[in-house]
Amino acid sequence: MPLKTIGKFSLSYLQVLDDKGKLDENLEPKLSNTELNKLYRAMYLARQLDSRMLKLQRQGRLGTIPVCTGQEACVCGATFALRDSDWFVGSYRELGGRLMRGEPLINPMIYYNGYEEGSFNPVNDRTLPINIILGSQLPHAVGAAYGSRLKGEKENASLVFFGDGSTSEGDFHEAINFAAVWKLPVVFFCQNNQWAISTPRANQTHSESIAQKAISYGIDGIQIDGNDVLAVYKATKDALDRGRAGEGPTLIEAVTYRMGVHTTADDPTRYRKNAEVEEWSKKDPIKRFENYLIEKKAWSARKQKTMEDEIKAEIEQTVKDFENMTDFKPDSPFDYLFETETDDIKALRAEFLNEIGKDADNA
Amino acid sequence: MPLKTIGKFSLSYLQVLDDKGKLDENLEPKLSNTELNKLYRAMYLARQLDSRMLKLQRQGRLGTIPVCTGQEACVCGATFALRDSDWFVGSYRELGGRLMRGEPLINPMIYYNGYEEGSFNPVNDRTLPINIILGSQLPHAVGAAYGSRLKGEKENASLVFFGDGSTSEGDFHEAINFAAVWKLPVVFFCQNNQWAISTPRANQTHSESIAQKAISYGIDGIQIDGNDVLAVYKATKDALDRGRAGEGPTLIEAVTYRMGVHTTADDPTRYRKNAEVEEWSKKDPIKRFENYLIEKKAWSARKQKTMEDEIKAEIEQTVKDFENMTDFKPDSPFDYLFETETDDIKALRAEFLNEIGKDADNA
Amino acid sequence: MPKMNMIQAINLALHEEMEKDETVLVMGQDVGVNGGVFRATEGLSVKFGKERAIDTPLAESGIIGSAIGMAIAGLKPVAEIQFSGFSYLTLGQLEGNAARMRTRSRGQFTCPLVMRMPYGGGVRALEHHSESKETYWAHTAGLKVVIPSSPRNARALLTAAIRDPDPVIFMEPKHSYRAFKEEVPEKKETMEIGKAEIVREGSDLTLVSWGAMFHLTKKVVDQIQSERKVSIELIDLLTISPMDSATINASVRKTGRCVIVQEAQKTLGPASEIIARINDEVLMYLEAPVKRVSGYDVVMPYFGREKMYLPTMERIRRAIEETLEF
Amino acid sequence: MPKMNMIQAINLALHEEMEKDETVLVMGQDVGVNGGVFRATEGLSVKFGKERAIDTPLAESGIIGSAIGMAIAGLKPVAEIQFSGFSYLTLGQLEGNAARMRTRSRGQFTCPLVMRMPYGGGVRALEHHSESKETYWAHTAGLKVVIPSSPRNARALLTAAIRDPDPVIFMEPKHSYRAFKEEVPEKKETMEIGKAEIVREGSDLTLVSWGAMFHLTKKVVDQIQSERKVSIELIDLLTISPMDSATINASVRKTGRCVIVQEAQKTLGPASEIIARINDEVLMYLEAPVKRVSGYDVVMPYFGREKMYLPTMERIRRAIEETLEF
Ligand SMILES: Cc1ncc(C[n+]2csc(CCOP(=O)(O)OP(=O)(O)O)c2C)c(N)n1
Ligand SMILES: Cc1ncc(C[n+]2csc(CCOP(=O)(O)OP(=O)(O)O)c2C)c(N)n1
Ligand SMILES: [Mg+2]
Ligand SMILES: [Mg+2]
Repeated sequence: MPLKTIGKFSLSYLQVLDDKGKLDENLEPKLSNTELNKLYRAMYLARQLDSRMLKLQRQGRLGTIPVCTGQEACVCGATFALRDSDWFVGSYRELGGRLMRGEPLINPMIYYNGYEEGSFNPVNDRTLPINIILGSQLPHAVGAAYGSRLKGEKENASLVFFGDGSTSEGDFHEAINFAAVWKLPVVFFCQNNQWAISTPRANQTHSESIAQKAISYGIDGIQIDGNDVLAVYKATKDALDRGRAGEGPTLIEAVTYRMGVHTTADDPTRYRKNAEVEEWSKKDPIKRFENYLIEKKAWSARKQKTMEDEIKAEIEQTVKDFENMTDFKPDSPFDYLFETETDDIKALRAEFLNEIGKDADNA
Repeated sequence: MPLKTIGKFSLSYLQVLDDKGKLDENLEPKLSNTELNKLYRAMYLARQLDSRMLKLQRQGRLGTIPVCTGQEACVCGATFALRDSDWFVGSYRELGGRLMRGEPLINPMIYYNGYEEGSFNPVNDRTLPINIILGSQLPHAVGAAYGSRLKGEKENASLVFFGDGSTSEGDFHEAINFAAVWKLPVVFFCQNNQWAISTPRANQTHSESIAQKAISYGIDGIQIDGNDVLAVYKATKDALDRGRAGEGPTLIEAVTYRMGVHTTADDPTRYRKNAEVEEWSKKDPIKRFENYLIEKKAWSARKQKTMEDEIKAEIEQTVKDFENMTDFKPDSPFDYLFETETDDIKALRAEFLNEIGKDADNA
Repeated sequence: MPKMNMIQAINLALHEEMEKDETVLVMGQDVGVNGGVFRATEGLSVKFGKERAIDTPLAESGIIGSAIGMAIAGLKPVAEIQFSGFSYLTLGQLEGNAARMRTRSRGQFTCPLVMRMPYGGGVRALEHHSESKETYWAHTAGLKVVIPSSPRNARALLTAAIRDPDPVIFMEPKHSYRAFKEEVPEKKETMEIGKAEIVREGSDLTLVSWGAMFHLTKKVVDQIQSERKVSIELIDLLTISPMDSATINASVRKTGRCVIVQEAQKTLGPASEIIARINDEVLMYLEAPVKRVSGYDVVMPYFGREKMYLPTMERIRRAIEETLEF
Repeated sequence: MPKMNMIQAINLALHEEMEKDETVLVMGQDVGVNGGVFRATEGLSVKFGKERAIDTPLAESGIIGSAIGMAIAGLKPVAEIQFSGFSYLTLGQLEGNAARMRTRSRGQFTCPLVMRMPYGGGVRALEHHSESKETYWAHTAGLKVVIPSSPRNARALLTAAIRDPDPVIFMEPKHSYRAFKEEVPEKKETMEIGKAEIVREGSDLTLVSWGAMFHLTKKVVDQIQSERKVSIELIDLLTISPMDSATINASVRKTGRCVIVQEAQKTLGPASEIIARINDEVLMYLEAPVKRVSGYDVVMPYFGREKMYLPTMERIRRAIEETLEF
């Protein structure tokens, strides 16, 4: 037959724990209660820190911040599947994941107060700092995985986060194509939170799903419930395992929702209906996970209370530490331009120090 | 079922006239003998001009040229489906198509002799000039289609050509995504000639086909025999018709072969086997089409002879005209920088004219 | 005459030109329903429809690449890049196609498009939101580069940019977006692209600046002139390319002294070209080296340190004094 | 000491560094099996394997973006962009990430990568194959920009670039690839990035040039000096950024006269910065305006007209003579 079918593709959707709390036991990941509690705590911490930072921002003590509320299952669940030696490559909406990578709580405060000091992770040196050029982080994850493989660290994978909007950038395409050709263990994790500032998912791309874009590169792709942390963990873990086994990259589309503003500079009432937000609030990932844990007897009201108190204290202590910070070396941009200071930079630094020394405005 | 299938996609392959000359009459496009002859002539002319230019190049009378031999069914077949008012947007390997758009035979000679004069098509003003930044022409086709639609010329479609290699560029992705979201009548025509200079198709992307990349954008995609001009014409015509009817863009992957060098600066023996070239030479698109026409009694040895003589004469006359051309205004780059000459440019032009006036080298 | 800020003035120009010429359209991320993240395109989508106030997918090269196609097809797209820090992704399309289409096709196809974008520091924004890279565009033959400094000239120059038959990069000093209001004539107004404005005449020193720096500079000049008897000629460059060196050089010929204030990094910022052209034409009139007050050649720091890395009034003042006393 | 041309010298440096340090690799379009379209990477894939001489898919931003990731992971990728005209597609990655990674991460992550590419005119190539846009990179803080002029310094500087702990843009004057041979020491050799070379001392005029223009300039100097008694100090800039203005300015202080020859377009080409720095430091020693011989501010024409648009020996000669006689 001259008009013949030469390819068939299908796309799957994974949900382990649905929004009614119904669990599919066959798919349930085997995690100990300790592990489950740790994951739950990470999600809870992220939510609390986010809302505390939002307050700081509203009081003028932080600059513009993105808010991650509602997406905790995505970032925490996926990060939980990662090893410390793997590469964590993010954009800016992965607060919970970054904390799991050992980033001190004070870091995001420092960062959103406008200092590079907040970009340095003293605990894990395979966690790339926040990257704002959308999509541009994807090739970094690819290159890092290549680097690890070439250096003989064959087990090291990359996990890279990005939003639904970022899938429109050329770098999304180029990066996945490279990873596929090179058969690298890279998990491309799309947090499809339905919006890119004011642009709804449907205006971002005409495909029925983002997951199906995997077909374009001949790699595995899957759509998952991004508010179901068990599904997120499972899909990411499976993808990482396949990657480590030499089976190449995976594209995961986690369907979730940006519950809050895009950033504190944004006013979502201009472009989206409150009803939509309310609908999604019923699918809250933390609540859903909590119910699962309680059902499983892995969690209790008492544990919840202890954790809440601990986290509250930890955050308030961090806010205090943050407010007491003063020591930001003015000329550090000169320190980090090149490894070895050039003559030009030496002269400019001297000029700079001379200027700010003289200049009362900046003292 | 929590792990459920949410999407199914399939991919078709179109061939109307196979390499053994077997015709699928159900799929045969309804073209008159006159039309068929015209199309055949276009393919033949392209082949002849190409080989004549190759000679000129080898004699040092032209600069580097790409050679299009073997791909005549693609460019001529697809262009044949186009209306004059449609947009023709090419890269550099569409000689036959450009001639069909009314470009004088002398143009490619002028172009490959290093003059912009060869980029101007005096007959059709919806044919964009050769574009060398691979992939960058794709968004132009999208914008042009948008422009036509907004201006109320709703029937105007775009046809844009590019190679297999160019599908790796970010602009490929961005352009198709835009066209899909905007539901524009754009036909993305990939001449998959198996090679991007020395890079074989398999190293360019890990997908089984290029056509399946359409799935990524939720648009129609089809793989066709690019050496079967009837399939090319039919697929392009159908895609244009769907586009004009408001059904959005199509990605066509035409499977063909670059029979010659990449350009005259290239030595393919370094990276590909002669056996492969020989294999493909059996699928020659012109020969196949000729046999079909003869079978159909739409062509004859006599007609062939007449055409050959005519084309030969036409080409030789063009070469003569080309060799007599001398009139290249030295300062025309200043003419075409801006519509209105700026003071800066006026001064620089004067400086330039003064310099070349004084300078014996350039006189 | 209504008073308005720069964002309102830009919005006005867009309304006027879209009203006047139905081939004009705006496109970009969040420019439609949301009216742009700075509200420069507010109201256009309601008034002119989504087909002329296009919310594009998130892809800068795609935006400019398709704008080129639209321009070729006879439209006049005004593409917004959300912040200039994301515009570098469009250099391929702009250098490779927009700037060349007229030359390449010998006038058969042209690219009357505008790329608008907020640029520059001072608004406590995140990384990549504060750069001043006008050099990239000004070093690209075939592009014009315009930087307004006030509501009135923003409206007039944007109007001119939209009407210009060639591609124009229109860089908006975001620090000035809402910094002050100014009377903007009710009647449509344009200004010639490629002309600097002598805002105040003077005979002792020439001061050249543009964008948000122009205001800082003007404040310093006001201060100095209130303190001592010195006559400073204040020039607002307005167009970076083509550069109006005739105006600057005529001024320097008269004053013999010159200070240039730019936000851009020092090396190869526009001031370098201004100095080179002073050298070309009026070197022998100089009584002191031309002084540059500029950003430093470092990566623009996050906003905590940003203010120290932008020219300050103190630095401008010292540069003026040192040049006067040289 | 073997004689070799610049392509061979580049190839040698790549061989040596890949041999010495197994974290070094080359990547790009056609750099593997084909050995690069100019054969700069010839033999590397056979010797070091396809994993270290990587034929990439056709995507410049992807090449540099993944090179950044590799560099972060501890490799030293040497990425080839086939012609510099396609490198503009990488500005987003380079400005946005490579140049900033050290600053952004406070030294936790660095980008020791090299982007190599042929640039410049004179080889009768197609559109986009002849530009000289070193300014784009030199105006980007955090990048170093190196342009060799001969086989020997190409080998030494490329070696230094590969070993450099920061990103280096290495622009190869393709006109010089096979133009002449030179002795290249058997022993490994490096040169310091950021230092200009005084190729010939002189006292009457300073001549600064780089890349392919350096040879043209040198020829003119030879001619002039054979004709008349004049002493020209000839400087090969070698690094565009960081710019060695100390060497240039010391020379100008001595000679009082300066001519700069660049292929780049006039406006905001490197010569503008050289002039600005002369102005900063040694203006009062100038006895004549500094002269720029450069490309014109037009779109580089197709190769039929190209030669007229590149500096010629005649133009250089006249600039020298006018400056001497000023
Ligand atoms: C290259 C680039 N273009 C534009 C922006 C401005 N911008 C910041 S966030 C954003 C929307 C991002 O949407 P998405 O990728 O879905 O991520 P989300 O914010 O929803 O997490 C835009 C347009 C940017 N940061 N980078
Ligand atoms: C953006 C860009 N990168 C690199 C090149 C150099 N180059 C010219 S042709 C070519 C291969 C193109 O392959 P393909 O797209 O398959 O087209 P084909 O030549 O096979 O028709 C390359 C890498 C270019 N012209 N543009
Ligand atoms: Mg989103
Ligand atoms: Mg090809």
